[in-house]
Amino acid sequence: MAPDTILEIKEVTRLFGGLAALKDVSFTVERGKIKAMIGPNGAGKTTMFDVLTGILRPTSGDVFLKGESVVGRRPDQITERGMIRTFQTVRLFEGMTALENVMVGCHCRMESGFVSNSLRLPSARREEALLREEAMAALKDVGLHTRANEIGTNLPYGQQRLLELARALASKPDILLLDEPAAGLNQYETGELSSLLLDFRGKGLTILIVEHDMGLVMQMSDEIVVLDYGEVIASGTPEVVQNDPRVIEAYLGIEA
Amino acid sequence: MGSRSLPWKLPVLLLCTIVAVSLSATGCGKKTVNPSASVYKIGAVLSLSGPAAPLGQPEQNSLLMLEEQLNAGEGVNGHKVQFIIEDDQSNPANAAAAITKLINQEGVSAMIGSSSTGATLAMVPVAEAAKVTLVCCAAGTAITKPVKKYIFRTPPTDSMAIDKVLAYLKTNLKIKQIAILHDANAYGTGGATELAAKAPTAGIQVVANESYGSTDTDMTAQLTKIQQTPAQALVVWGTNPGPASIAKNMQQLAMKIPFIGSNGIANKTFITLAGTAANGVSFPGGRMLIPASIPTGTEWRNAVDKFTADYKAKYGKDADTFAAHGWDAGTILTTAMKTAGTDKTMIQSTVQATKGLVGIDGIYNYSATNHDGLTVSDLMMIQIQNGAWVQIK
Amino acid sequence: MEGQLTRQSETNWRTYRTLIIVAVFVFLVPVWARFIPGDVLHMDIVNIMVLAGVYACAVIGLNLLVGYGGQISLGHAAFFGVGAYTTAILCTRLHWFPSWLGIIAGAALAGVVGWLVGKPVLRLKGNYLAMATLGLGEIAFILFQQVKGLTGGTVGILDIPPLSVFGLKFDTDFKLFFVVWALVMVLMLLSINLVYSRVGRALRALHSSEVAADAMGVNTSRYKVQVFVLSAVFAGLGGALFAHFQKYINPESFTLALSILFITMVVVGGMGNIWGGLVGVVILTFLPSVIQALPQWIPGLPSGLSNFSNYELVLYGLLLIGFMIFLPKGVAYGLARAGGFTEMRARHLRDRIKARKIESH
Amino acid sequence: MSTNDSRQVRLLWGSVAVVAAIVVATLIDKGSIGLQLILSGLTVGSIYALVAMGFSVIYSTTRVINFAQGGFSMLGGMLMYTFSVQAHLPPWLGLILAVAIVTAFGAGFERAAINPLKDKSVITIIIITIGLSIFMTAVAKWIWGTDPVKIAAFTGEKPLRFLGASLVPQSLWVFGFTLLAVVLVFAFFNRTLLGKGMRAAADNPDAASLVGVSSSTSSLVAWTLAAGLGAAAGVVIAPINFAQYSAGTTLGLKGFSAAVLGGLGSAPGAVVGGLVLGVLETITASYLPSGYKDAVAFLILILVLLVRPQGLLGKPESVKV
Repeated sequence: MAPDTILEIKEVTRLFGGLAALKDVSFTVERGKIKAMIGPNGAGKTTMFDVLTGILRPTSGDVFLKGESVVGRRPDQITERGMIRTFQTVRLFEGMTALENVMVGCHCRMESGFVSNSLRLPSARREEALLREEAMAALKDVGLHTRANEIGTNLPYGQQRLLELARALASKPDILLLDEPAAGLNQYETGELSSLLLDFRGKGLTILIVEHDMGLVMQMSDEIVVLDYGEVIASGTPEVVQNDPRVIEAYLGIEA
Repeated sequence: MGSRSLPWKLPVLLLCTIVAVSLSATGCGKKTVNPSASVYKIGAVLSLSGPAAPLGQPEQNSLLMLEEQLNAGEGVNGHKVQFIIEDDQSNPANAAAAITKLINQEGVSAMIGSSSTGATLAMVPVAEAAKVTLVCCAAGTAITKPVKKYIFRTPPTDSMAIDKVLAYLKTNLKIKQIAILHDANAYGTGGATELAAKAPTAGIQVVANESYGSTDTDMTAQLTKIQQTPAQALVVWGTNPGPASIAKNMQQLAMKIPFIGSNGIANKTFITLAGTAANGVSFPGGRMLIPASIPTGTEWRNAVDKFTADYKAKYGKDADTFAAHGWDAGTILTTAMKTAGTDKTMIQSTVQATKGLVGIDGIYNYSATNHDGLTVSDLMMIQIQNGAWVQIK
Repeated sequence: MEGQLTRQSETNWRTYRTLIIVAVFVFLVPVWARFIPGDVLHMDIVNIMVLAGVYACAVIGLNLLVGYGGQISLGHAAFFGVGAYTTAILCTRLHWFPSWLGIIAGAALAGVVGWLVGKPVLRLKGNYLAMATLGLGEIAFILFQQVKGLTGGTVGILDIPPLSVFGLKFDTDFKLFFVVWALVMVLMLLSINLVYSRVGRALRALHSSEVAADAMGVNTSRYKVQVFVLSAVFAGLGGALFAHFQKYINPESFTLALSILFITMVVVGGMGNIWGGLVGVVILTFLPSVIQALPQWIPGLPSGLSNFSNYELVLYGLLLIGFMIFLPKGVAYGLARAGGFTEMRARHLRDRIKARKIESH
Repeated sequence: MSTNDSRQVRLLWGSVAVVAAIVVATLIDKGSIGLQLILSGLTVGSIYALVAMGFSVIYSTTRVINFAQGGFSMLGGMLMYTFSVQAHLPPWLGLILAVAIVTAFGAGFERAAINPLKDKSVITIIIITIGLSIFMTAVAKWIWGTDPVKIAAFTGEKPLRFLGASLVPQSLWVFGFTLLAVVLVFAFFNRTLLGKGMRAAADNPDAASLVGVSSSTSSLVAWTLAAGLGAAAGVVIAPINFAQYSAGTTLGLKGFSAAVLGGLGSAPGAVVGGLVLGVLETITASYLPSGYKDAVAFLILILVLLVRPQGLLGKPESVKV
């Protein structure tokens, strides 16, 4: 595989009681690129995310993250290895402030446990302070630092989306999986989001994004892979994909 | 997160609890009338709820009856008598808490209770530490063995009942091999263990020793096991309703070997529950169950007749042995206080010196080495014959 | 930004301050208890407080498990019992064995048992986890009864020596009271630290959404087991103290009823509220005595009613239901809100006075 | 749905096969005594099954556990005693009255305590229902005292014998009633509009409005049904295990175990769970020291859950995400 490949999906198949949500899907994601995965509803996009992040086990096939297989690893282990996701529906932690939510994001990069924390050993305190700073930094990145102490679930929807983004970024991932980040955002917020994502890419972050907002997809992504009925029907640059007859037929066609 | 918003307020909240308590306290400070020093206070911790409630309820009844009768007369040396009764819900921890409270808070001069062995054993350390005489209504051997200075007992011990049963098996039935089926609770296990230990001395071999849960309703599994043994008789150690179920199961399985119960079924409830299956069942019981078994004209007989009559009149049901335990415990202490007053050490020594005190369960004699009061002769074997109790001579 | 950071740590600090206030308040119990006429309260407060403290150990841990970890347990009486039996057996069989060491051993063994059963059982969720833990509790109870050689069967273990630390004997309720509650305060301190730490956040996260917590790199299965073990250790600690306090134990003290009492204390006090455990313990240990004293405060109540067993449990049951209907988030939460209200009023008043002063100038 | 039903049926037969295997093994090993054990086990088991069904009725519609379910049976039994023994009413009338009263009580409680609840979390309701069972026990003790009471068997006590084993006639009544109950409950939830609606509403609260059954209604119906079922069960089993104020706790515990073992929320599951539990108890009691029989029963229950976390016939509990 090419040296600058960060994520490689190899003939991944996932069956649900007989019917296949994914049929030997294969594609790769290049480091520092924004790749979009599109397709009509039920095409298997979210299933793919679940497979990638270890929530589901592929029936067959393999997934390589930075060259090593992550199939069979627990979700938290995969996150530790530098791949983190957001969810289609916002999943902030109830009763936690925005800051605390993001601090959970940093979780996997610290190791203080029950003992050191319950005794507040210096090591734990140092870690806590560090954690707080980095979390604040992450909030600043998405411009939510002024609301650090508000309960996350009380924020307006758009900001909840951003908070989720910040929480994911706080884990300092190599690759970020976004599941319809623009869903429910208005024009302005969507614009903000895309510019945010673009300059994260500028900082060398790789992004695999599932999105229905074609405008956003076409304008942001370097590459696109199109799924339909669990199969890859096309992939390549936005231009290529846009003009692919099968895509138009299967997807854009329907849209129009 | 509540915890974040909480800081200042916990004191507020704890205060509320306390204030509530203390307010009500002062509130009722007005209500409760003269805590006159001249009242003789005796504490009682009984199992008024929970599994042992069938024991505790009648014990409480007769204590209340005794209090009424004493205070109707001249009380004890002109002092009114008050039994302060607590429920331990058949739970040892509650029993310990209750006796502590009665001694430290109510300032009782002596204690009665509890109904079950476990709860009583939990009270023992407290009574010993506070040097308060405790007369218990539980039959477990462990309570007075070894003898503890301040702990006395009214009911016949399990070992007395067991001796009675063994004697019956040996001399009346001439049986060599028995099976034991006991309740898994303290009463049943204690009895079964001791029975198994003593049987060989009577030349009897225990060929099966099974148990059942207090709330089980079908013991056919254990019984079929026993059916396959050469057991010539079945000894069941437990309290209602278990033994009744066993009797019915035996009828169902057409098991013909004799059913010998414990003093735990020395009550009419067993007959009601087991119905026809109760016939032929025999068990050790206090003589008060069949007043006729006590020679007429004797002080004891008169006491029993009066007690059973009064009890029936007051509560509308027959007095069982537990009612007798309660009554006797109360009598022993109040009698002792006639001479000892409220002096705790005096009460202990007086109770220990009790000789020939006529109770309902029997004639009580205590000594420094014997805190059990009764003897095997206060028990008899009873057989159920078409729904009625008959003494086995 | 600075401001926000300080505000965060301030919350912490205020919690500690509250803990100190509570501690002072509790340790003064023997003092203010004197001012309540004994024939009125009908309880030996110090004695009951020892029992309450012993239960508190278990309940604080259970609150971490249920309230923060979101994992239910209906079997914690088992760990309480393991702690009690461990120290009781050690101290009665080996007379040289120091009771304080027995208590540590009890807590440790409870922890080990917690780990052994927690690892498999915590894969279950919701009502199924409730059932499994309940079953474990029942199994433990039966073992306490049946392993006669070790536990003394249904008769139990008598003559357990009082707690003594390096010759210092804590043989009276009064002395024991301070030991137990000092320990309770330590446990409270530990759990406060924990809740406001990385671990606490991880637990709350997995309580709120296991999938999301997983995705954020929280090893949920490990955290579940760890907090379960922690709660088992706390319960074992309480149980061990219980044994030395009662000086006698038998299986009847560790039934399902106790497990249910523990969980009820957590819920009535306030799940996931750091003070919930304590509040629940205080309320539910004092409630029966208060209910019991009620009749003499109500004039003209039929004497039949004043018989404890006849109405106490009726009222107790109704109160449980009432608490859940009117304070589903727990009394601690409810009173916190009430307290918050009064505090707000107070601040308002202060400002008004300030304002006046300024005017007067 | 249909796939789910077929799956349930498949599993039903699977677990039936397992039980059958145990039964056969015991029969071969112990002959007529084995048969006796099985019969006793089935009797005890169907008692558990009856109580378990009450649990699954409420669970399948409201996803909560009613720890007072055993209490309903206790009340049923005690009321039967009052009507048929104390008031000398004919048994059938006593049964109707007892069931009617308890049903009314159940419905009333749902309106009074469950319906107004804002936070209907599992744990809150567990505590509420524990409160209810404490309350019912205390009231029952107040009214009927502490002694267990006897209720005459419906059709005499003369044991029926065959193949060297025997059975009390009342057992047949229990079997019959269990069968009747499971058929009715299953039919209600799978054939009637209301029942289907209630289940749909439980699976997806948003669907409630679509199927036209508000969650409030279905909760009321479920509690009423469960109370009535529990009471009837209590009446039918009373002649076998004497009615007593404290009987609710044990019945509830066993019923809960059976319901979970069979799979919460499935009426056939409740029956399978009950029967399996009952047979297991009697068989272990006969092979092992009987003191351990309950421990063994719970152990097996836990092991089953570890293998099948949703019980024998249950649907996986929806994971909170």
